[in-house]
Amino acid sequence: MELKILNIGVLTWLTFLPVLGMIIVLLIPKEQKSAVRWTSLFFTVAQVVLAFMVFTKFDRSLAGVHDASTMQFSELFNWINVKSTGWFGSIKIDYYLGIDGISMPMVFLTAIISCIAVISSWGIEKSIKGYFALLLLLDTGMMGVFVSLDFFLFYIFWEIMLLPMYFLIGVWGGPRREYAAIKFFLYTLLGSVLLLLAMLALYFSVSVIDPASGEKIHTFNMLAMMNPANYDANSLLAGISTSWRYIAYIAMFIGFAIKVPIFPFHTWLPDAHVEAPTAISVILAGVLLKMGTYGLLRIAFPMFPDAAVHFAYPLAFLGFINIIYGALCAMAQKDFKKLIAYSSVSHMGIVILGIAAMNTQGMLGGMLQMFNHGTITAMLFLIVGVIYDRAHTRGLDDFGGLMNKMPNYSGVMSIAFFAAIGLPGLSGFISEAFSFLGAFQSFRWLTIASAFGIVLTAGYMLWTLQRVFLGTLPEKWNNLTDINSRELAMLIPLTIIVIILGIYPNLMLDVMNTSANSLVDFVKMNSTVSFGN
Amino acid sequence: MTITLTHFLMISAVLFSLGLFAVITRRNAIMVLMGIELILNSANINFLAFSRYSGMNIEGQMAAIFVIILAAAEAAIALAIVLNIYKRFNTVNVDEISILKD
Amino acid sequence: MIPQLTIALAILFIPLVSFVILIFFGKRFAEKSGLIGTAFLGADLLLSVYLFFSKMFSEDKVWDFTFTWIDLHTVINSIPLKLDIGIMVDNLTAVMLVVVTLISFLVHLFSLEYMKGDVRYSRYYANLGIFTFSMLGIVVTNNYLLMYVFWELVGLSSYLLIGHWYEKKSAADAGKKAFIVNRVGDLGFFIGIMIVWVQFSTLTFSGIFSAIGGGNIPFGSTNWLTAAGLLIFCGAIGKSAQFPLHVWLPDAMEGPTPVSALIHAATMVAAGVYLVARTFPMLTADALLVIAYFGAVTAFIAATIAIVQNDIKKILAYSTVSQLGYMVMGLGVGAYTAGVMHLVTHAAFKAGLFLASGSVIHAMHHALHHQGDHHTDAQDIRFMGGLKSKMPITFWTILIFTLAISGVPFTSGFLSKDEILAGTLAFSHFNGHTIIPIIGFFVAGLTAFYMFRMLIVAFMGEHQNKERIAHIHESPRVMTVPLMVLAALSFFFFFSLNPLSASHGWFFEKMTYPTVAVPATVAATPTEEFVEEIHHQHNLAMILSVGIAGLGILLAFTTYFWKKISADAFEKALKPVHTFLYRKWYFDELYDATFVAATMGIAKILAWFDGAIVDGIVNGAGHVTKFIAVVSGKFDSIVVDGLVNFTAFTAGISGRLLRTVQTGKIQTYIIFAIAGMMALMMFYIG
Amino acid sequence: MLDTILNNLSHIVPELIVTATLCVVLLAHLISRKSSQLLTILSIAGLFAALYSLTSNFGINISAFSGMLSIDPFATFFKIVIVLSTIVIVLMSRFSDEVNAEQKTIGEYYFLILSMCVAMMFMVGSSNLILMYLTLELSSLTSYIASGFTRKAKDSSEASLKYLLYGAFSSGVMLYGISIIYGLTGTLDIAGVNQVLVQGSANNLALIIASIFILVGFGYKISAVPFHFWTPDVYEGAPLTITAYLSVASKAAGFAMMMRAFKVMFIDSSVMNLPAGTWTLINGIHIQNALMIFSVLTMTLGNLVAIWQKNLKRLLAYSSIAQAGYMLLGLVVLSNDGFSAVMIYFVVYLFMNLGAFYVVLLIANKIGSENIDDYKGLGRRNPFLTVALAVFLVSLTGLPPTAGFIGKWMIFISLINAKMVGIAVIGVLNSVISLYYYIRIIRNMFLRDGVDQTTPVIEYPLAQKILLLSLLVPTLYFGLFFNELVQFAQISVSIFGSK
Repeated sequence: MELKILNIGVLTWLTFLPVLGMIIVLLIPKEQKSAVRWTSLFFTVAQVVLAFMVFTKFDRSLAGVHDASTMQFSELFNWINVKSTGWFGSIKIDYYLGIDGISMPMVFLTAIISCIAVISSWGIEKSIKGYFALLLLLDTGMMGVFVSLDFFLFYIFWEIMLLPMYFLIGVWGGPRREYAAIKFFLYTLLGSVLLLLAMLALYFSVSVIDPASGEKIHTFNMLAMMNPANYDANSLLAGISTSWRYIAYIAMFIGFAIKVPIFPFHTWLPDAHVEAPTAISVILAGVLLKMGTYGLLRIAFPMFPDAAVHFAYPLAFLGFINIIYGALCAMAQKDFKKLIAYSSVSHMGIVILGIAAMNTQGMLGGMLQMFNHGTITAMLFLIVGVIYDRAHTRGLDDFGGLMNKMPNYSGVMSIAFFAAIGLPGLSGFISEAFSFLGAFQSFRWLTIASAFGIVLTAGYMLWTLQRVFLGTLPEKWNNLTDINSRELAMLIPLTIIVIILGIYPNLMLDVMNTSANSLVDFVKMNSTVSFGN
Repeated sequence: MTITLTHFLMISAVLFSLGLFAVITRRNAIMVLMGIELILNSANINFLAFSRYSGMNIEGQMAAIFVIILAAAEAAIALAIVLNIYKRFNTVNVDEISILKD
Repeated sequence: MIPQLTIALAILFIPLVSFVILIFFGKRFAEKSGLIGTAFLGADLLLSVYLFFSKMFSEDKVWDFTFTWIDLHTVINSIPLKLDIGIMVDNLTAVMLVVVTLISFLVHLFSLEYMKGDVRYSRYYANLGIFTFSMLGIVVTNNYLLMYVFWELVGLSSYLLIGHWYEKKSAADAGKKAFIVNRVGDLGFFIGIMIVWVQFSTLTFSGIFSAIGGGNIPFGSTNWLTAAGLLIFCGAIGKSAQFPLHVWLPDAMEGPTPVSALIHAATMVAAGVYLVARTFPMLTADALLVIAYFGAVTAFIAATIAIVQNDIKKILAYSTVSQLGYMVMGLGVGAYTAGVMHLVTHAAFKAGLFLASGSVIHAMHHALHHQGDHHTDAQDIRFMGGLKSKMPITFWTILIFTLAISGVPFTSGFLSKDEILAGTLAFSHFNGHTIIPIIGFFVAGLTAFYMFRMLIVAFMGEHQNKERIAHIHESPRVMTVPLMVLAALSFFFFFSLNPLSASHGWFFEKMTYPTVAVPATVAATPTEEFVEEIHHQHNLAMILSVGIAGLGILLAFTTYFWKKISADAFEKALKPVHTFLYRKWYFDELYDATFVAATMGIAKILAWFDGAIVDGIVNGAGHVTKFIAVVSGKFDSIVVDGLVNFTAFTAGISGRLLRTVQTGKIQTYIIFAIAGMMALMMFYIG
Repeated sequence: MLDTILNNLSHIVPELIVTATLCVVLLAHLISRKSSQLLTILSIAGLFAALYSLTSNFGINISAFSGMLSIDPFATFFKIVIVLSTIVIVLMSRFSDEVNAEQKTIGEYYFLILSMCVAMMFMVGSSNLILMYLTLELSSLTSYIASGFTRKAKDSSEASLKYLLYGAFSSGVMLYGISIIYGLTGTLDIAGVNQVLVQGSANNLALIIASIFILVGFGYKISAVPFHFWTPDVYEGAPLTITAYLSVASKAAGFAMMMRAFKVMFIDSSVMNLPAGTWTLINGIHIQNALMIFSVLTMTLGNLVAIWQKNLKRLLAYSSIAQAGYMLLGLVVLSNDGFSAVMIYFVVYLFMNLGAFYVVLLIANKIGSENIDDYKGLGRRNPFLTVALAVFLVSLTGLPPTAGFIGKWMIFISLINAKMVGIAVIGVLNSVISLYYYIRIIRNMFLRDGVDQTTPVIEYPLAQKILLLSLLVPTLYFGLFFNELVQFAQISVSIFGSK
């Protein structure tokens, strides 16, 4: 599958369009605020269009995962090539992009969420140039993570996101923004340095024949790292179920777990969400959290199948904790945004549970849940944002009876809420169902225990709904206005996605199915293979 | 008795220790510098003794000469600096010269 | 797909269309929206009646259409993994379609007047639409997946309808309670589905039953089969308000009365029973036994509570719970057809009762409103009385319904109830669980008693407030017509030409027992023997039931009409019992004190835990550092400055200590250097 | 004899050029007392000439002056680093109000800088213990004066005194060590020393003591814990330009000398069948774990104490200590790629560290303060400057896509390659800690608001902008395209042979 524009691969376009936008935004004089807004909007919309083109052209029958030949839209150029010296093998790093069923939905999601984030940032006034520039840079970082197939490249993108995020929370956030921002930064950095070490360990354990020179060289090519045959016999990560392999897997896992976030690494999330401006919360919940699970699927599982299988149950158990713990914490919150934040913890738990199951239903369910949670939580945060813009408070108990005051708003809101509850007919249901079905096949009792999350979710969601939207309207909110067209413009697309995927999930499942299957088979197959001999 | 290499080494060791002692204990900057000179010269003694007794090359003696010259240069600079210090602080007591610290 | 199924699909989707139209353009139609909804449902009713007859007069086979919704393109233990969904129409479905559409139509009709001038008139009709859609979905689907989907949708729509007047906190609460309590049941249902799916990789009824019939048992153990059956039954416990999840139904009376008629009498709550009927073939003997006991207990508890209630709708609500218990018990003991039949007959007369009560409440409201009295509870039967003369149609219809529910001969209720009781007798005959029939008959008596209590207190005797009675009028045609239709349907001849036994009527002809799929070793009594035994027990059951019902009625009259027995005296004598019953066995209090309180408590604790401990340990913000901050003012800036991390906290401290060696005294520095040298020498030389 | 000397002279042309330049500068200052501009131009010209002539030394690998001085790619690499940093420093000094205030003695200033430069250039090449000592002393002596250049200022004077005493002391100890080595081996030529040691006839105890004494000297020069104590005080007291110079150039020289000394003296080149590019020490000298302890101590202490600093100069002092710790990691590996990693790090460090100092200088020129709290709200007042500083700091932290990441990355690559995972973990965790204090500066500039919002936008001339850019661009460029850099370093290190 090939798609080029001006002889440049579409994935490159997807990834670097925002940077282009950023540069232009920086060139615009700071007086012309609307120009800045429209430019950013234009570029993100263009990104969405490209993403949609890719989505339509994407060949559902190709698996990808560990197989370079079935990676789609792939672009492969040599980037760094240090000639080998007598004592040190040459360093080759490739600019290697490509997508398969695992990354396609994420690419699509990223494009949409970024675009919506830009729309929802329309009201930003404080040093607007910087804001949009950073937002676009962040966009590039996220997109890059999802399309890069070279570990080094992946890591670069992974880290590039940190700084923009830090500033976006730290400068445009709420009262405790500094605390939240630094917390986010440190947590993620801590995770990613562990990831870095794991990456280097892999680098030295894997070597392939360099087609150019014919010599054996180390490589950062993810797909090469997945192939047991490429591991050097007596390298650090050779063998099967060795302690080094487990250590590397765990280091990697922590790196990803912090992003997801998995208990007990989740405590940065509530703060970050509460303090971040709406658009950033949307991106955080919509895309960033997915990177953790994406990393597990793209890197941790296929590269450490033995460890992945060995730690499947602990992983599932963490998922279970996330589900129940997140739901219960959410139940006790008084702050609307914090509640949604904890609900994300709970919902990401379902993803973990699903992918830990290591079978098709679970994997599919988890992957679909990644996408659905992205859209649904984005909606929820936008909804909070809408009400916050009007009332300047997020206290759940300050509200009530908005249903009459803001009918359209409440309509959208109810869809989002019931989607989050996992109501059939909305996207949340099928992904959760699949995750649970898959998990049940592998961990019977654990899944039954986790299933109580369904009830808890219904509990706190409906309770919130009642506290905010039902009942009688307090006097002070008599002047609240209903949702305006701009806000509808960002909520309606998501609503449509949620409903369509609820009725016809195949739209996404088709994309993921082949890859999910091959991932499962690949992990199962290699979990018993000794690496490097 | 005949004087052997050991004696020289002992002397130099003693000098070295005295030098260290002076550097640590003297409060007067000049005295501290003296201590440092002692250290240098103890090294010199080593050089000379070694080249003389273990009947080796003259590298040692050459080294000693260089060190002496350098010591002189160092002393010159040191005194200049101490002088400047005295201008600023009206003292050469190293303990009182501590405005830079955490 | 055969044409009849297209009709079935049409029946399914017409209400959805009405919903969509009303939700988006309802505002525009305003007053008209009611008529639109009613029109749609009328068409729906006609179609389903047509479908009903074409099914009844066609050869007895299932019309089924199945297609693959999601294909996972993979194989698990040699079965291709895909989700098949589809619709089917068999006799049960055909009957249920008519029941649902009929009741729904009548409710639409009734509401035209009853809900007139409501703030969300169009929204109300839209919700009725979506509810009917989901209910029909449950009925026509041929697999557990869609069943679950519509199951949840029914939950949603009932949430919307119960909470229709959400400005009232009690209404909002009731809606929430209904949804969540149902969710608890659905959880079990879902787990059951998971077991089935994992084992059989399919969710269509036919597929599952044939698999079980082929000796394929979940995880190779019949206990898991029983478990699966019971877990699916959990769904029924939730929806059909069986003990211990019956608590939501009485609160649900906060919804508009017609809604109660539709949801809490005829359809939604019946869904549970329908589910059990559908699942019947895969239920083992043990499962059935448990189900039977659940039904019996429910029937008993609810009946006892109903005796002492004064709110007319509460009384009806508990009688509904009790009757549902009856049906479940009937299915549990194995009297399949009887259970289903009671579901149908009960649908008619209980809907009637609710609508009638609605008409009464309507009248009371008007009267009270007219005198500007807003304190008197329009639903309390003690404030009614003597309405007979004022509202004749309502009275006579309600009388018929009451007779039907009490199981007096010549009514539909008699036929079905009688069969169930016979079933219980047969059941006890086979496995000696005599407590079941005893409860059955006792409850029959109780039912007769409290229903007539309600009737007498509300309609006969004298109305104590002259002025009010003057303002009470019979409801308009649009409300009374549905009553009359339902009253007509409460007579025996619709179900069997023999007034005393249904067993030879068309219903029993068509609604034959499904073939049991479970292995013989764990199966209940074979159908033939059982039916045979029922025939033997039939007369005994008939005599007993009539007698007991008569007793109940007599007692009611002596107590409340002739006042020979003083109810108050009893009440005083048995004060504790009375309060116990009046407070509904303290179920709500119990649950609030245990589950709700526990959950909230844990939630609060965890939230604190998360903030203080997890956050504290993992990233050390919070109290520790705050304390330090107070101790050393300097620290605060550092803490805020980003020493959020616990490691960093220690780092900060050690850094603080390390600084102190930077004294600014050159000689100290040199000493440290020498010390370092020494240390190295120690390290090497030892 | 003579022609060999003349021939050898042709290989130290760069040094000679710089020497000539400094004489010229001195004279020029005597002639015209005012034009400091002229001095700048002269020295820059001289330095560029030197840089150019250095290129002719590429690939040359001889030991000149009867083995005193070796001219090899390794030395050339570091000479380039040194000359480059000198150029930057000279330009920085041109823009520094602090320096220009000393109009009367400005000539000496450039003279000192250049003579430091010469000394260091000899340092990196010297392959004889006595020459090592002499060059080290020469560079130290000049830096003592330079750090006390602003004589009027109390702290500057104090700095120079402390520096003097500490430096003299530790070099003295080093000399004593050298004398013992001489006694043990009978030679001062490091290659010769190595040959003797390999035979293993030397007395172990004395050898250890000697090597530790020598270590003190090196430790002081590269300010490794526990010989770092002078660093913060001197860095804080000395003129900012000198601080910057010390933190980069003199550190580089120190490292180069240390690396050469250890590699040539203590590595047993007779050991066979090792993985290519890795070395083993002569048995009896377990210098490796000593270095390990040093490096861990150095980076940890540097980072932990830096967290508490309020004065930016002092903070950068500690940060440079920490950076030295990372570089020591490269030494610990005892392998070619370890060494090349250090060299790469130095190039990167040159740009990011000088860049950071430069911005601090420019800001100090305007707001006359180096206190972190005075940086609040600067982001508004001058976006470009502050963003540049942010980039440098991020690079010092070692985050992609900046050059700093590549520096650290190469270090960790060499560690992992040598399977030293534990120490690598300590390294990365340290870089996380270092984020605290680097980010604090960034936070003050962008997240906090200044005391008075009214303060005007900082304006500064184009020349300063250009210098800033020429530091900023490489910091970003090497982050993404480090091909040639790595290549160059690896070629330069391979003089130590493939073993």
